[in-house]
Amino acid sequence: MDTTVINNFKSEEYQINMGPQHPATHGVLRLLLTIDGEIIKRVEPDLGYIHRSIEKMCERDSYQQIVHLTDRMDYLSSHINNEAVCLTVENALQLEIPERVKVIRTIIAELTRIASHTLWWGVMGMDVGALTTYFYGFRDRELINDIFEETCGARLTMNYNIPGGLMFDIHPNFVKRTKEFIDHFKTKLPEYDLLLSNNIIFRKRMEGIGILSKDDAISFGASGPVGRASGYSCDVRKHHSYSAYDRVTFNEILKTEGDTYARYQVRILEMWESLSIIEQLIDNIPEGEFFTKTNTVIKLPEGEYYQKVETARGELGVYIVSTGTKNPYRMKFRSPGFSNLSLLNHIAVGGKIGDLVATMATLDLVIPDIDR
Amino acid sequence: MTNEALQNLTSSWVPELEFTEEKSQFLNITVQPEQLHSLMTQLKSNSETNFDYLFCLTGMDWGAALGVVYHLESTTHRHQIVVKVKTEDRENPTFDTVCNIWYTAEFHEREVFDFFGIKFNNHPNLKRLFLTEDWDGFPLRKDYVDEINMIIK
Amino acid sequence: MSYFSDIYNGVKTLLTGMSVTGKYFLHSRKGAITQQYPDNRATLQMFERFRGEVVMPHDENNEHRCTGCQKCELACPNGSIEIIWDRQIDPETGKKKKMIDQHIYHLGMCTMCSLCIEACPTDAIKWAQNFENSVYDRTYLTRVLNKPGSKLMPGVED
Amino acid sequence: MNITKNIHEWLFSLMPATTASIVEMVLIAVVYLGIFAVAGLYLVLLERKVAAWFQLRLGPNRVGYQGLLQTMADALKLVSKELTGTIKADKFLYNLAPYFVIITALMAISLFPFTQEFQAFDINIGIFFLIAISSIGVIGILLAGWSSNNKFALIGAMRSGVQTISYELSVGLSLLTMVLMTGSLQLSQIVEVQKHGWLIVQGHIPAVIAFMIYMIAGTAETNRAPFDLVEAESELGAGFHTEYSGMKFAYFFLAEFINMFIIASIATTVFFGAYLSPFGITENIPLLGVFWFLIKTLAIIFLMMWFRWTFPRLRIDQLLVLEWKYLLPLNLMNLIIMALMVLLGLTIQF
Repeated sequence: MDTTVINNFKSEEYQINMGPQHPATHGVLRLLLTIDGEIIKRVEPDLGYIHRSIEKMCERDSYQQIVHLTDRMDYLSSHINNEAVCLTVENALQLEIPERVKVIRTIIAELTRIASHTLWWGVMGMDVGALTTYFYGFRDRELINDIFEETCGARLTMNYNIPGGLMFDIHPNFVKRTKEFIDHFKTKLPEYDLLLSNNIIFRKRMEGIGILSKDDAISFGASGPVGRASGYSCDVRKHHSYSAYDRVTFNEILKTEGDTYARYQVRILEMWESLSIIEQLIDNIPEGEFFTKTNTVIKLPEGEYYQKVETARGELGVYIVSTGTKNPYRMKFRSPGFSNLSLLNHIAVGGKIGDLVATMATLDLVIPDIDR
Repeated sequence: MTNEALQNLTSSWVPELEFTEEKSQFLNITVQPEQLHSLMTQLKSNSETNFDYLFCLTGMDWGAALGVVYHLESTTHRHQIVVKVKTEDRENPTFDTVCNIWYTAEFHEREVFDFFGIKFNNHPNLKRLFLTEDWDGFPLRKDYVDEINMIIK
Repeated sequence: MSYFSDIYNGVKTLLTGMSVTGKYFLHSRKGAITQQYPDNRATLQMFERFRGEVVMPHDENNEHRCTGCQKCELACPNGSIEIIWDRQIDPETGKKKKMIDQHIYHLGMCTMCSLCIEACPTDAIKWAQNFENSVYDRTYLTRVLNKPGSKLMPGVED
Repeated sequence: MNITKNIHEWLFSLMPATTASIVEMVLIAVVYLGIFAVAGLYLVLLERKVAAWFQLRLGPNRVGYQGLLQTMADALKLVSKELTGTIKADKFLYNLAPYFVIITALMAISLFPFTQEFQAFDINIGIFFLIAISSIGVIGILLAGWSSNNKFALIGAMRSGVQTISYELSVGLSLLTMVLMTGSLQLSQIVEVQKHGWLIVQGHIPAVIAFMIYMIAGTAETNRAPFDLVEAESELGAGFHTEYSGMKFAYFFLAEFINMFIIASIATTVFFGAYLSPFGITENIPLLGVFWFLIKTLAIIFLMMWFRWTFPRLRIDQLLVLEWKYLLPLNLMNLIIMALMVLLGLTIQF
């Protein structure tokens, strides 16, 4: 280590490596912490341990093939990632998408959101030391994964969307299973509150730490539950509606506190909203085709296309620059996790190590989403 | 604010801007590197434009030129705009940083530096983000060659 | 007095939490959500659309439906599929015709994206539901899908 | 018990008194080591089973009937594992630390009256000795954290020091509240008093409060969740024993469970009448005392496991706030109330 680094911090401070193998970093995120006793003085994320350069790989792939790469970015909202790319390509080609496809995509996207949030809830509990929540979260998530597996053939990396529609029609059991899940989950979701949300220890640990103001949230590009907990209305489903979101009524959950407990509550309440969206749509899936025929080789017209969608973590942007060939000239994914990570240093400084873990858990980071 | 009004307003601040709406769903502004920072400051601080949300910052390699594309949105007016900046200098491309205007640019600019080798003046912590410090070359440039790791179909 | 009511409310929330876990403790016998793998190997049934690995079904005459059109090879994003083909003389018509020699499938590179199966015009390949894909040597992961001596099912190309 | 008396007489008839007493001590030590090992291993299994039942799982059920031999297999694995450590560790202290923890746990266990006669060491300062011994264990943890030359371990060790010193007060004070009623620190005397009703009944409201405070502080003493800041898996990886492996790790691990057993045993002895049966139903069969003692202890251990698998972990400053702002004032107040009650003769006795 060169001397300048050593001289940079005061004598009481020391540096500690959290990660790349650490239980609280949920993957291979490395945080270089500068600590004074237990108090965090500086957090420097070090990324790239799982970088696969998906953007460069996209430049050599056809548009159908790109879709399956996006499964591997934010693997907890893989369907929504697929949808983002497909919407971009469909808008560029000005394809007319059947209503059935839009509704099915929306239902599965909301199921994905619930699956992602239940996993987050389980892991959130584990990060603050309540290990049992993990299993309760996974119990509910498994039911959604079964629905996915029956319809799409895969539990996590589904690749169910293709430009123009869906790869195949929904399974005949899909509607029945989804309704069963809704009934099941409506009895389990209040338990989440009883077990964790109202717990005095949990609330004392979560309230008033990691505060992010609204202005900072916008400036840091925070999106999803992180932004909404700071009172920043950033739901893409409301502001730039896509698929079937314009035909359902749902509330955008907004909190003004901006602390970790607000972020926690936003996600819990969002699960209720997702349930209501699914309930509105599940009985009204229109009959019809499940895809619009496209050419085998898709060539986008020359130009630039941008599409944003709301994943479970926030706003995912897909930016395609096309020169008219069968591959994109430049493909950029604006991932929500990347922006949400960049504000970690801002909100974690001054807290304790335990606060950092709780704060990081409510940012809900998925490392492949950050690294791409 | 409509695209036309935006065009009229911004061209009154900085005279030599190029505007285009072709082949894109947004109004595209191309700005000279020297005027980038002043234009961005105006776009953010002016109450009529108020672009307070930088939702995407993309490094670009157009073959001859290197550049950065900024996607901006206003959370109050809900209008969007795209600002592009280019340079022909492939050896030492440099722009002014915008991370004192939007905090999120700090990480995004580091990503662009990492993959395109574009430097940003006055950036507080400009170093490699994903790749190791001793990585040779800038992988997302079009002329990057790596015979071992890149599989060309 | 808020000092004591704080303690009271705090203890109450703790007891509520304990009642939730306690309820599951009492129902633990029938409520286990885990699976006893690999004990249940014999009865474990995957969904019909489950993507285990790509296989090429053959009928009882050792005939398959692959014409060697290479659409799956083109559709594959990872290069998991390689088709070795040549032009052979069809014994029936006497004309030279494209025929597959080997349809090679690298399971180790496959990401189960299902694009090859969507691309296949003759439904020659499909998903198998087995998932026990671990082997001791990765060369075993390279598989030849068409059985030796197999030939094209008549009537597929029409 | 007659068996012990017979062995005692037989030994003294066989050899001179000094040799006989040494042999007797060794025998007792071996018996207690056996109890220690079995209790430790089966508490681990119990914890895993209970955790599984809370978490909708089945728990270990492969090795032996319903997994009864699982922890034996684990212990065997740990014994046969290579011992690794860091190069820059302070070797002497690093190797010494696990023994501190395990020996103090072993010493404490010798005091408990499992039945009227099955008690190895009945000194007149019993409770005092227990509190003193159980706080020596923290030295082992501090040494382990400091000597392994790892920052995570050091943070864990420092937290452990803070935590034990604070909660030692509450454990001591809540036991002192009960001692007011017995008038003796000797464990056999404490049990004797409870023949007129368990102390938690005799002392009613203040005794229940003392018991609750003791359970909270006792859980903190053993460094178990929700007070497991010393290990704090999601914050410090493994805390003070990050750099330990194999048998040395097993010592820490076993000691944690033995400490839990000790805390529960103290509660049983002081609050629930040790080996005494409820309402004196089996007083004429003294051997059943072991059964009652273990039943009560296991019930309290189960309560501690229930805490662990339900609650999130506290933060270090909240841990101290809980002790110094809530438990300690309540405890002192409780002590005064109890003293007044004893003075005015308001205790319930049958």
